[in-house]
Amino acid sequence: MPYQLVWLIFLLPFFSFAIISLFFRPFLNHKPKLGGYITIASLTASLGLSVWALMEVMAAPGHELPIPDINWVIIEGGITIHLGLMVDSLTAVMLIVVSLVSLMVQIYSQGYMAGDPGYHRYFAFMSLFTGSMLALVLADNLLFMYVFWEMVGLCSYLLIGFWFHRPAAANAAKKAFIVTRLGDFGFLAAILLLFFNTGTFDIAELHSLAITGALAGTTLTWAAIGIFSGAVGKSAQFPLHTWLPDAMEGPTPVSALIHAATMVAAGVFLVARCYPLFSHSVEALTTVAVIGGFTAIFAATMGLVMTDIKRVLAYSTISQLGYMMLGLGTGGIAIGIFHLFNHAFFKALLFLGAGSVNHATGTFDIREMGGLRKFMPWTYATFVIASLSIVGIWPLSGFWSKEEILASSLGSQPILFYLAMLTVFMTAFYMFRVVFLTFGGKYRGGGSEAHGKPHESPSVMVMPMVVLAVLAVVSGFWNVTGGFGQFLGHGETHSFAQGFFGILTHPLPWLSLILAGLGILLAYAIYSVKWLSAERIGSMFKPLYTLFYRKYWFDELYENVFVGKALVGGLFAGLQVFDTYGVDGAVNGVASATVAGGRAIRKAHTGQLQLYGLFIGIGILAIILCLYFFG
Amino acid sequence: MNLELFLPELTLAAFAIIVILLDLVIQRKGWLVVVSLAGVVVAAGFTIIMWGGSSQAIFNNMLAVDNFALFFKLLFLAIAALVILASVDYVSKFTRFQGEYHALVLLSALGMMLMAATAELISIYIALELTSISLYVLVGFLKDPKSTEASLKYLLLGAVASAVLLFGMALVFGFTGKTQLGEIAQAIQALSLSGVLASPGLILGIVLMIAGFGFKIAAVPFHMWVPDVYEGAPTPITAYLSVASKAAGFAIILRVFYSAFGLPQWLSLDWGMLFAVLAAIGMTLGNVVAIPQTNIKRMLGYSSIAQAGYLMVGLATVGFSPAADIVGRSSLLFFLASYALTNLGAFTAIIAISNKLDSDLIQDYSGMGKRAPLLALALTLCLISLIGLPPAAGFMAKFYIFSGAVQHGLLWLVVIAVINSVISAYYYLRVVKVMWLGEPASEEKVPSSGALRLALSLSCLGVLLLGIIPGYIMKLAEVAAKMFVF
Amino acid sequence: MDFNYLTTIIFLPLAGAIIVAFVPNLHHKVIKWISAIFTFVPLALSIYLFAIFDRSVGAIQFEEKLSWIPTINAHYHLGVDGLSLPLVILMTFLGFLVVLISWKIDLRPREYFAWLLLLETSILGVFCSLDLLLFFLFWEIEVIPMYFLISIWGTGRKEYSAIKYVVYTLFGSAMMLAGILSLYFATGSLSMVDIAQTGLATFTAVIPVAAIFFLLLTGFAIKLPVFPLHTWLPDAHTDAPTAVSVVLAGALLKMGGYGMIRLCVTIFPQVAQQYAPLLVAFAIVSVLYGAAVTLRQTDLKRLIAYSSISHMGYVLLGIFALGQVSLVGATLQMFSHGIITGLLFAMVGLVMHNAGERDLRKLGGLVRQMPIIAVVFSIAGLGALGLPTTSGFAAEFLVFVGSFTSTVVSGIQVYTILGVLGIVITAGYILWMLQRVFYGPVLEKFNGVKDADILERVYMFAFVAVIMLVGIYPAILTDVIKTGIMPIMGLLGA
Amino acid sequence: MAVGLEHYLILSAVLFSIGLYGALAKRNAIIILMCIELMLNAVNIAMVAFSRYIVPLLLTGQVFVIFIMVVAAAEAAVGLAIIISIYRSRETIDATKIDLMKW
Amino acid sequence: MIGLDIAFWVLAIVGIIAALAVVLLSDVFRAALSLVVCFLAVAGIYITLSADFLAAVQVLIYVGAISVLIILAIMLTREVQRGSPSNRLRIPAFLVAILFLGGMAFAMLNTTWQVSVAPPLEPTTSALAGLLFGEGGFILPVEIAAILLLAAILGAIVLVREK
Repeated sequence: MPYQLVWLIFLLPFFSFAIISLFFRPFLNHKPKLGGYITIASLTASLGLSVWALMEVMAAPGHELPIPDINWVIIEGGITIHLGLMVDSLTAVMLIVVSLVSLMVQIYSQGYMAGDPGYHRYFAFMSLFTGSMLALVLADNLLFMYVFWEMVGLCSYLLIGFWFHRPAAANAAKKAFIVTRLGDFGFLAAILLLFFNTGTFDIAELHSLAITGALAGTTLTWAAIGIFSGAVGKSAQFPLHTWLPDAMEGPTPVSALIHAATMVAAGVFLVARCYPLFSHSVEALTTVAVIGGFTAIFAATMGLVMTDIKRVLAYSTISQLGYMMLGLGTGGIAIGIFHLFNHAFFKALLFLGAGSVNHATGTFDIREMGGLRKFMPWTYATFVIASLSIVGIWPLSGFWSKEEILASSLGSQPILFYLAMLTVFMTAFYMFRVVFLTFGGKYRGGGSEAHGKPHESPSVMVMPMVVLAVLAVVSGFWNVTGGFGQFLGHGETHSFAQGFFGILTHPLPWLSLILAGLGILLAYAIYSVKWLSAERIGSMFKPLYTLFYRKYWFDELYENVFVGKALVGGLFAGLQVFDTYGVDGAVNGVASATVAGGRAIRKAHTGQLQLYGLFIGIGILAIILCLYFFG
Repeated sequence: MNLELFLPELTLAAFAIIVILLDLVIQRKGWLVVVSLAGVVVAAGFTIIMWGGSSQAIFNNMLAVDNFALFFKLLFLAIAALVILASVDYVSKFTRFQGEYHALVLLSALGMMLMAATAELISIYIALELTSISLYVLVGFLKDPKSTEASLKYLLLGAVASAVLLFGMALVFGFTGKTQLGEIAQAIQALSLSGVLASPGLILGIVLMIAGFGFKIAAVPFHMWVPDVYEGAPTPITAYLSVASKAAGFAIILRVFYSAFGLPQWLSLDWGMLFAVLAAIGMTLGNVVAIPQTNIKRMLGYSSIAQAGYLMVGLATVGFSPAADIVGRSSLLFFLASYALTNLGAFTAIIAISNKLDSDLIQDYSGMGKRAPLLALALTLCLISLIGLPPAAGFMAKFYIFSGAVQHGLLWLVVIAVINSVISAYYYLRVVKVMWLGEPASEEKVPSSGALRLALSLSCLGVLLLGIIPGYIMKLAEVAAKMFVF
Repeated sequence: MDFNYLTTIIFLPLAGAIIVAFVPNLHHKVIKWISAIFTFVPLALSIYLFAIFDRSVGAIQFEEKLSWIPTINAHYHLGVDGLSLPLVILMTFLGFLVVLISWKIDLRPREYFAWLLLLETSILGVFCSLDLLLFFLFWEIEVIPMYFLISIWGTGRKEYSAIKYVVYTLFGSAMMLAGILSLYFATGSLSMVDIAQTGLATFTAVIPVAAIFFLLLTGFAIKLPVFPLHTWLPDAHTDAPTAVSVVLAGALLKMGGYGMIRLCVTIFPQVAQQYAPLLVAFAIVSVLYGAAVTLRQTDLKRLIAYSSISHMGYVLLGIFALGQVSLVGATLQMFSHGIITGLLFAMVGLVMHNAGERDLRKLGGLVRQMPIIAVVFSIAGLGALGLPTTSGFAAEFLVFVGSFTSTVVSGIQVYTILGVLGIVITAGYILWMLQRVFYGPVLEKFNGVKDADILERVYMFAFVAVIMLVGIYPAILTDVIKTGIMPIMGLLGA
Repeated sequence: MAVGLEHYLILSAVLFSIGLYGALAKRNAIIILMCIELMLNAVNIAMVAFSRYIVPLLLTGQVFVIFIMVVAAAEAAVGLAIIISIYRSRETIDATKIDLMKW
Repeated sequence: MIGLDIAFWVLAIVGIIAALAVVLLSDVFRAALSLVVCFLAVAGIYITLSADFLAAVQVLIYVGAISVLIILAIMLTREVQRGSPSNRLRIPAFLVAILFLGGMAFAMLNTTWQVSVAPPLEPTTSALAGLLFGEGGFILPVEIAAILLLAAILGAIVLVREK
């Protein structure tokens, strides 16, 4: 098959979007499932093509497919922008992740969104998102990456605000867009800076310039940090992390796809995509590692105390993304992306599980659930698998990638390593806190009386969860042999058995496994068997609890103090007053002064003809005097 | 002596007398209008025949028959014709003196024609007084309190101004021993003066003449009579005053200052500067004070003070430019022509509207856009022209006159002038606003006679033509500006 | 070229205006149809011109030249190049659509459409004139219809706003007139082409060349508008009827940017280079200040109006970065802003008309009642905040790239980055506005509110189509624009 | 010192100024008119003096004066007619009270 | 020439006093009479300037016509008793007049007039007649003056007669 078919990978979902948005509303609203089928069909095709592309890339020399460009804008002597695709190993992996998770989520949504009045809108947006996300990973230059970077942001905005009649959703959507845009500002600045210094947007060219040293020094550092700021916004890293928990206002499959598996991981992908720029600047790489490491533990602390299942998962996502950044910052592309790869499956699964739970109970508050193990065994099983995976229990997928990150951070950033280890413990604790509260114990009533008894979700929802659960178990095996690392450009391979069991011969995995185990144990102690009272511990660490629960007051700081009071309420209000009374006041002042002048001079026309005569006389005298003195 | 060159003036004088005599014998006074118009047309015919010929002077070099004079004669005749047409409604309300009215209009037109042509101080003075006295009477023609008051103010101040003018003429005459403009110029150059203080007598004479003529053209600070007289005078006469009398003043100033005081250079720079300053003050003052006016005639009075300011930009340009450069003069002529059409159009519309309303208050014009859309449209066009916006004549006139000023280093004056145009938009548009936005006080239509409509359409047509294809009239003005006898 | 395309395009609306104004006893419907026809034909013709425009050369095309006023060497000289053609299309496009937008006008339709058509003629004239006097004439004519349109068919303090607009604009054109006159006497010519070609070096100006430059610039800056000369704009926009806001934001403001490129940059390349740092600084102040003040607005129309100040700041930035790409970007931004903000105003108009409310504090939840309007409004808003695949992104990005890489102004990178910061604030106010209008709980009082009807959908679709077309494939315009910019770059010595 | 041109000119200036003062400061319209006549006479003196001393053989100044007299008479006639007309309608000729139109 | 000098001084002083009387007297009638005296003094001045014809015309027109006209008007308007008060502008008017006088005197005394030493032409009557009506003379102003008088007569009639 010709390589041009790669275009179809992202164009198909766009077609799906176009078809649904143009033809399905408002004409065919009585066929609600059709929109979903179209989406799923297009995604299936995309997935097939992605798999094909992966195969081709694996077979291709240098793991890269040549694809012809299309001219977009050419201004001779100024700027030349091509529209092109880049299909290398990184892209191929991402394609698989995105199309696979997306497909699963869409199938799941068939059940989850059934009956929602915005059904078609939902699938249209989801198609648009998937297309954009696929295009984002395919783009061969920074500008196009930025284009789709913004597009996925838009879809995120639209889907967070999907239930726009809820003010919280609308606010969260707006917040997500603006906060990420703040990061994009740095990204765009970096693009400009790079273009200014190299005259190109092409990623491959930038790579080679960075590698040959033509692009170096502060320029490179600043460009890398700028790009990273885009990643920070998109991947909800500290300090731009505040939007992601709020983004949980969107439908849960959206959270699974966009705010767990794919879009938020785009930041990680971006850094990986531009990795040569980072790797040739120590400062940039360190920044990535430090921010990632710090975010990992920082988010985990907040995850400890949240009572909304989706929020816990959101903080866990932030934390895991921090891990990925840490991996990129200390190890390399393969390490970070490998975690991304695994994380996509188990985190999507967790969210789908949360959605399933919500479907059953009508609430997201874990304090109102409990005992669901009996009602929804499939959900329970898959959720636990995913939880174990994220916690990093051998031999589930999370274990493999997390170990690599821990190992590489120990090698280069010991302090971050300790933080990461601590995070492992916290992760285990909060994940199993959720598990025990949700599925263990007795059912505590759910969201509303009307919802009735909890029940297992329909098979259309369960099936994707099962698929993802399988993946959450096995996806890590790819790199047990070192195959993933080699595919992405470094490391050597070894036999599966050597990797699978060999790792247990090192002390580090044991350390992390023990910490994880301790975390699970503590959660078991508090929430399952109640050896320890959650309340007592809470009051013991009251200040800390409050600090975590109030999210370190970052929302307040940003929204109320910084944006609300300082900017909008302070500076902008001041400017507004200045505009009204200063600038416009001056304009109106000149006008009224003229009118007042007219009224004043008018008084001289008293109707007294001799006064008029006097003016003639005075005028003549004035002229004579002027001529005498100036003439 | 070549008396046929005097034919336009003779015709007009003859028709004036015919009109008076006719008034005594006929009952249908409408014929007076026809006869007056016939006189104007015949005179204009003679004038046109003479156009383009070589410049000559008759009456012992006292009367110039050059294109400059002919241009103004045509202008005055056109104005007179339009005023006569516009007066029809007004005059028909008089029971007596209709003949006298038309005769005086013709006589004053005659005076103005002579003003534009005379090239000798005595004749200038007499011509000026002929115009003035006719106008004094016309202003007081209504004999109601306002009209007579206006007339008295005009007369007393006019007389003081002409006394001042005479004193100036006396000094100039005393200094040079001549009264003929060309000879005065020669005498001044022969004396080869070196500066203001070398000849204070001459300078004082010039200053006093500026004051005397300045009164005619409503230059600040000799302008105070303008609003009062404009308000009190019969509206057609206000129109007449505002365009014809002013144009005549400019004609005479141009001729006197260009011919007699054009050289030496420092002298022309001096009076050029003087006009420039007067222009700046005049337009600012006129525009600013026009803003709070409530009577439309009075407002247009102030507006005409401001317009005189713009016109004086042209005079200043003449002072600043070398003698061979005609742009100052020709732009002045073009401005006068377009200003005349514009103001006549505006006043004609006002006559029609005020006739119905019996009021000159701007607020009473409310809703005219509904009651008399075409009248209101015409008035709007004229006001737009007065602001100096395209596609009306005022735009081209300003462009032309300012272009001359910029050419001769008067950019500062042009900047003041253009800012003044902006100020003027404010009060002109207020009238527009009242007409189109206000609610009409009644639904009654506003009637107007055919003559009036004719005058209005002619003016508006002229305004548009001069605004869109001004080339031809500009060419005329250029030719006129070039052909000076002295 | 036998057929006088440009004359036809410019004066057809005028002909329509005259017919509408003076033919007695026309029914309302007939007036609207006449207006539609007399604006559609220019649109079709201008698209035809666009199609046959020779993209391989950077020259004036479809030129028409007649002697007009020999005395002052003025010509009736029309022509378009890559710079003006997009703006001509913009105006004919908006011109036709505003007739559709105005379809529901019932108050004095005869006058309304006459003025609207006259307005189109004047703006088209500005973009096509190659003679300074002709240019200025069209420039000035525009004031009159605007005055009437705002003061009669406007809302709120319409008379105040109208007169403020007029006086402010006239002040600007007064400065411009002084500049044009000085230019005329520095060169003895009124032809933009000739003056640009010969340059000013060989002439002695009556005043310093820089002074002429600033006189002209003041006029354009008021129109654009540039801080601190902008306060007429919010008032005029807020109180103008919808269609007029569309034209005002869509095409009128572009006269300022067009004038800057066509006169200030082309004729005074050296002066422009000398003062570019100052003007770029002003551009950034406009961007940030405009955006900041926008965020404080509670009136829907006023908000959009203020956003124009911010967006036109990018045009100024692009122009005085004086780079090839930045100038192309500035021109594209003019076009793009014209369409996007035009659509925004049209949508605001629909919201106001249908919901009867434009106070953001009192609106909400309208997406249920007017989903189509909400979608289109959102697309326009996203275009305004520079979202990729809309024309706003392509334009702003070219401005940024062009400015950032410009070599004329030292330190322009910092300015550009500050300008980029503006898009964050833009996102803030656009999303806030959309949220306040459409999202949130459904309000009782808007229960009976209607969505767009067929006619409205037609013009919305046209707007959206153009926004997306240019956004996805900007080369359709940049290929033309660059032929207009290249000669200017030659003059700039780059 | 023999009487010369300057003496006449000064006399003329003095009379002119007196006339000017009167024209500006008197209330009675007829007096104002009289003062204007005074000013014209002052001008006449200057004219004749110039005529006598500058161009003694040409008499131009004297011709001028004749015309000024004619105009003065005409002006006086019209002026007085107006004054009488005003007096008829308002019973006063006080110039300060003739101020219907102002501002 | 002593005789003429004395005559000038006497006439000048008389003229000025009469003029002042016109301005200062409060009785209108007396003011008018003072004006007549002033006119006569001016006529005398003309004689000292060898303008005999003018002197005669002065007496005829001013004393004979204008003064009579004025006195008639005074009678008609019956404002004699109320007198001739000054308005509130007398101080500024006075200042303007004085400054005016100063300016004119300065100008007149500082100018070098091209004084001719030739003796004046006498008698002037026939010479003036030639100038006014003869070939190469001032026929144009004469003609205009005729029309001017016509206009003035018309005007006076229009204004004075009842509506």
